[in-house]
Amino acid sequence: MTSPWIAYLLVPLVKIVVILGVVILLAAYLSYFERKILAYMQIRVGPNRVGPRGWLQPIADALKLFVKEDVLPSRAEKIVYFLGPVMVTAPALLIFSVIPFGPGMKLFGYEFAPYLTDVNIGILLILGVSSVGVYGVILGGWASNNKFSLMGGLRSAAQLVSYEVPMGLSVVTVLLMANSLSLVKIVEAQRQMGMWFFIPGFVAFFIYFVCGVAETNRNPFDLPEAESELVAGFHTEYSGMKFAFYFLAEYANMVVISSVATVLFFGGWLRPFPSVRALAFLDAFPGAPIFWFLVKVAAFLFCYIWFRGTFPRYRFDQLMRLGWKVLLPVSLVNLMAVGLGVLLLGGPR
Amino acid sequence: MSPEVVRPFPDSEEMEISFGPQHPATHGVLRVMVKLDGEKIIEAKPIIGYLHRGTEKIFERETYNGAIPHTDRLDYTAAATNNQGLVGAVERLMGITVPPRAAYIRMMLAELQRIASHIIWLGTHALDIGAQTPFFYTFQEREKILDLYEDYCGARLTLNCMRVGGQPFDLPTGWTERCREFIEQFPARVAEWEGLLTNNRIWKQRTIGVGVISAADAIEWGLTGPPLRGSGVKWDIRKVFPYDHYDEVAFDIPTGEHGDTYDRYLVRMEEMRQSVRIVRQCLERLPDGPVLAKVPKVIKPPKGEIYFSVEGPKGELGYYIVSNGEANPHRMHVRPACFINLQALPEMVRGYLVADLIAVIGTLDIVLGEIDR
Amino acid sequence: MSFRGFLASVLQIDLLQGLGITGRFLFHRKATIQYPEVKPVPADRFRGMFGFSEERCIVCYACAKACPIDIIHIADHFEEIEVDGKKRKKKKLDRFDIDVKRCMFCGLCEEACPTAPLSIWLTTKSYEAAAYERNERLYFDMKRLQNWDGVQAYPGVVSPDHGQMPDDPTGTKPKEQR
Amino acid sequence: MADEPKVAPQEPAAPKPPWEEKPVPPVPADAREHPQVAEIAALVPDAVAEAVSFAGQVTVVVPAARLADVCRACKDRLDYKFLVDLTAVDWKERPEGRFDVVYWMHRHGKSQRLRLKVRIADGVELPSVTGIWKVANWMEREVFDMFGIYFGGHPNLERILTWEGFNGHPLRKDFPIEGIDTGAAIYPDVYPPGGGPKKEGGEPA
Repeated sequence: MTSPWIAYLLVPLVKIVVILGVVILLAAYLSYFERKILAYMQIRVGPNRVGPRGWLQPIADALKLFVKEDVLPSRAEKIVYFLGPVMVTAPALLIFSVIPFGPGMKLFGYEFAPYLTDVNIGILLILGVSSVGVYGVILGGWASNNKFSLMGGLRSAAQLVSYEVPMGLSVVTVLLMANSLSLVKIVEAQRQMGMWFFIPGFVAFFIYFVCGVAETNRNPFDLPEAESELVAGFHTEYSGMKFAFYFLAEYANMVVISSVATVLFFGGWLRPFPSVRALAFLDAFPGAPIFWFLVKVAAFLFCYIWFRGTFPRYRFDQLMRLGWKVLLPVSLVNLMAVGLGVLLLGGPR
Repeated sequence: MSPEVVRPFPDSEEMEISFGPQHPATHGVLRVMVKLDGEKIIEAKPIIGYLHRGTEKIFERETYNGAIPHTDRLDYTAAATNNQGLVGAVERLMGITVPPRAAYIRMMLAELQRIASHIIWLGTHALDIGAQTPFFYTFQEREKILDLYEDYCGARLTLNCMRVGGQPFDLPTGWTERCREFIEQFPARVAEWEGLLTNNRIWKQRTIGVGVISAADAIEWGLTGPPLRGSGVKWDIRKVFPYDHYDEVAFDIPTGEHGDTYDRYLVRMEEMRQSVRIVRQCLERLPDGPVLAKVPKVIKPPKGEIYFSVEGPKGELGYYIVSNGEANPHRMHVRPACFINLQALPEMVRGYLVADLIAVIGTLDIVLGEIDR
Repeated sequence: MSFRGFLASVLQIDLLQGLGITGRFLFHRKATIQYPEVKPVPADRFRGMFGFSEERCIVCYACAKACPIDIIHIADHFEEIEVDGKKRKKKKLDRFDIDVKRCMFCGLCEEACPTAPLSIWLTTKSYEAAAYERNERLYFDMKRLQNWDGVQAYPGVVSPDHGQMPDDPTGTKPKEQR
Repeated sequence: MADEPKVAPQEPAAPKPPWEEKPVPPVPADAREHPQVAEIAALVPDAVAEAVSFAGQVTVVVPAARLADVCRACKDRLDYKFLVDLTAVDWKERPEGRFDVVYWMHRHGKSQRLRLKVRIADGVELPSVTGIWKVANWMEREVFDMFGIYFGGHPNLERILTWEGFNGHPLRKDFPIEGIDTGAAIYPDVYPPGGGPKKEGGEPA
């Protein structure tokens, strides 16, 4: 019955197509929701002309970007200029291969897991792959041969490097608590523990989320593309498809950070209060795990947009100071505290 | 404000960047050539004139009333105060006394204009520093002020709402009620904007200690308006040389202490509240009577020269008129507040970072229409 | 820093305050006007496009002189007409053109007009003046100034054909008081 | 200018408010005895060539040779710390020098203003006052740009509002108001100068 062809080729292929399609669509509609929510916060209506209530706006935007003239600056470093968007987009999409959207389940008699793969070093893979994305930004900024792009690229490099450290340290606290690097196992550990890791690790979560906002170059850390200073930062010279890729990568990265935050700190696909029996009905409908996962991710994405609607932008040196002088020491102390706690209370074996 | 910028790596290469004339943060067509060491500004050199229209030359061929629409286009965010300066100068040159009702209407229009101008400043300044939402909240209120202007004179931006000798129209019925309605709800809006910015740590970090200019330097560089008051100099034309009936209304001059961007921000926020206070008093005292003095049909001031200035939202806006006894001025010079305030920009940003340049351009509240004329 | 300030700083009170304000506005009534479907109606004194009446015009050139940028072009000739059996000379307009593309809508021409009711006025409330070819479409001659058939009328607008300033409901004063 | 009388005529027999009277323009008066002028005359010899008070504003005409001394004395010893305005006026036909350069100063302590005026001929260089008031820098550049008056000792005397290489000085009376052909007109055959549709015939619209 289970031919290896189906198990090893067809199922993953279908999953890849589905996940890629969903993620790209999600990223596109994230831009729609961002515009809509920002508009509503700003007493405006937002896009409402293309399709009913503007629902087709992302499609129209994508179409426009794809048919638009692709301008290549005459003095640009051509190969690198092409490579930039690719190197940003590919890692952002790659990460989705290890994100568990739900637990393994039975579907039409088959074992079915709503994720592409469960690697036992999932977290390491995420941290590693996501740091590759920065090269795309630096190279794109440098290859454009534009001073604003260059400054945007440099800012981005410094920012990503310095925020990677506290982010990694805050992830380590979760690993201590879960005793595993596999994302599925981490969620399982939260189920066993009966509470989300957010509760014991709220400091770590806070650091993780701040760093996540910084990693994705979002407000208030959107220095690499600070519009009022650097015009459009590293993608000043990009247009058409290539710009679309940068755009896609930014939004895909937001989804990644939110998904990882959900998995690490908010119990992944688990319902709220997983230990309270009385709330079991929250899990009773079909597709409940995926629903809870998406709800949590959506909440994070809303926070992203909310921040963008509210905060001014940090200055470059202040950003660095925050990263190295505040977040790093705090995360180190936090790591030690959590380690001590795990040691004393006896964490998972 | 160090005369020599300390460079951590003296051998590093300098980079020269041209900010503008098309740049999101230069408020029009200002161009700043910036010499950078990394992100540190070694030298900034403003280049202006992209919007030069020869307004002063045009004045020489206009009649005095015909020159008023041209003043609308100087500082296009504050047309009413521009008009007020010009008509005030001509009235002093001719010895015309303005009927009190007209003077009170002028004061109301000017104070509303000050609020509207500060609103634009706040919105764009916040946008420059990265907070985009205040922009929309503030412009919401500005629309209400522009509606009041439309009710009064039929235009929203280029008002042309004053004439030599008084006002062209009386207030329409219901205007005072609408105006009162606006000013009663306005302080709550200001509090909302302050809630978004004043205590916000990012806003504070971005503005405190940025673009510092001391009181003595501010006077030396001829700063006027909020940039001067932010440095702690209590100086306002409305108090020093009161025009219209500013000596009859009570208001305070807010001043800062440190002369940095944050203090200038606070000064302008307070000025909005003071303007509300003035408008409220004007509405209470608004006398009856004519709005236009008895002026000759063709305005021919005697030979002579006059300088008259009003406290515009950006600073001291002066008109220097040399009359030859004819129907058009021999020479009409505008003392543009923004032009002179902008001159201090290189001093104020030297040694700061690129992001601070944007903040300082924002805090000087420049309008290129007035700088380039 | 006081303990209270420190606590407020750790709890991010300042940031939460801002988030609260933007969050509240999420459910605020929106201010956008959906323009082509909903058309804002200008105020009664709105300085819109020109209205002109040839019958009322006495060819005094006051508007042309008042215009700060000289965009009103007038030409006339004398015509002999018979009034009560007497021959009289009367000025007759040859040309009354307004170069609207350069107009800055200051309203000084309207103020200068000595006739009552006005023979040139700016209160037609039509603001949709965009044109593809400004030299052709935004140069109004006498006929065009009096013909506003193609222009969409707004509620409360006095038709330009019988046009004049609205009759003082809002304090716009009749000519004599000016 | 605040010390000017607000209301011109004050006869007890005239019940009419001042705004219904015919306006009475201010008249110029000799101001050599004015305290602000006397101060200068006491400090700098031969500084005051003429002094007029008009509408409450005092103007001192200073010989060009004494200008630097007078400005220095005003700033340092008479406390005129604030140079409000600096501009020029062109009197094309005037025999004693074509230009008036006007300095308008303010002192904070007494809230007083004073106008200095220098009459110079075309092509004569004036000493720059940028060393005295920093604010004069751009003002002098503007005057240079608009009138072609040279300021000796100015650190950076370039055109400021028009572009480098602009031919002429726009605010001189002999500069045509229509402007000059700078070769910068955009599509002169599509948009003829003066405007109006081309079908109107030869008459300029």
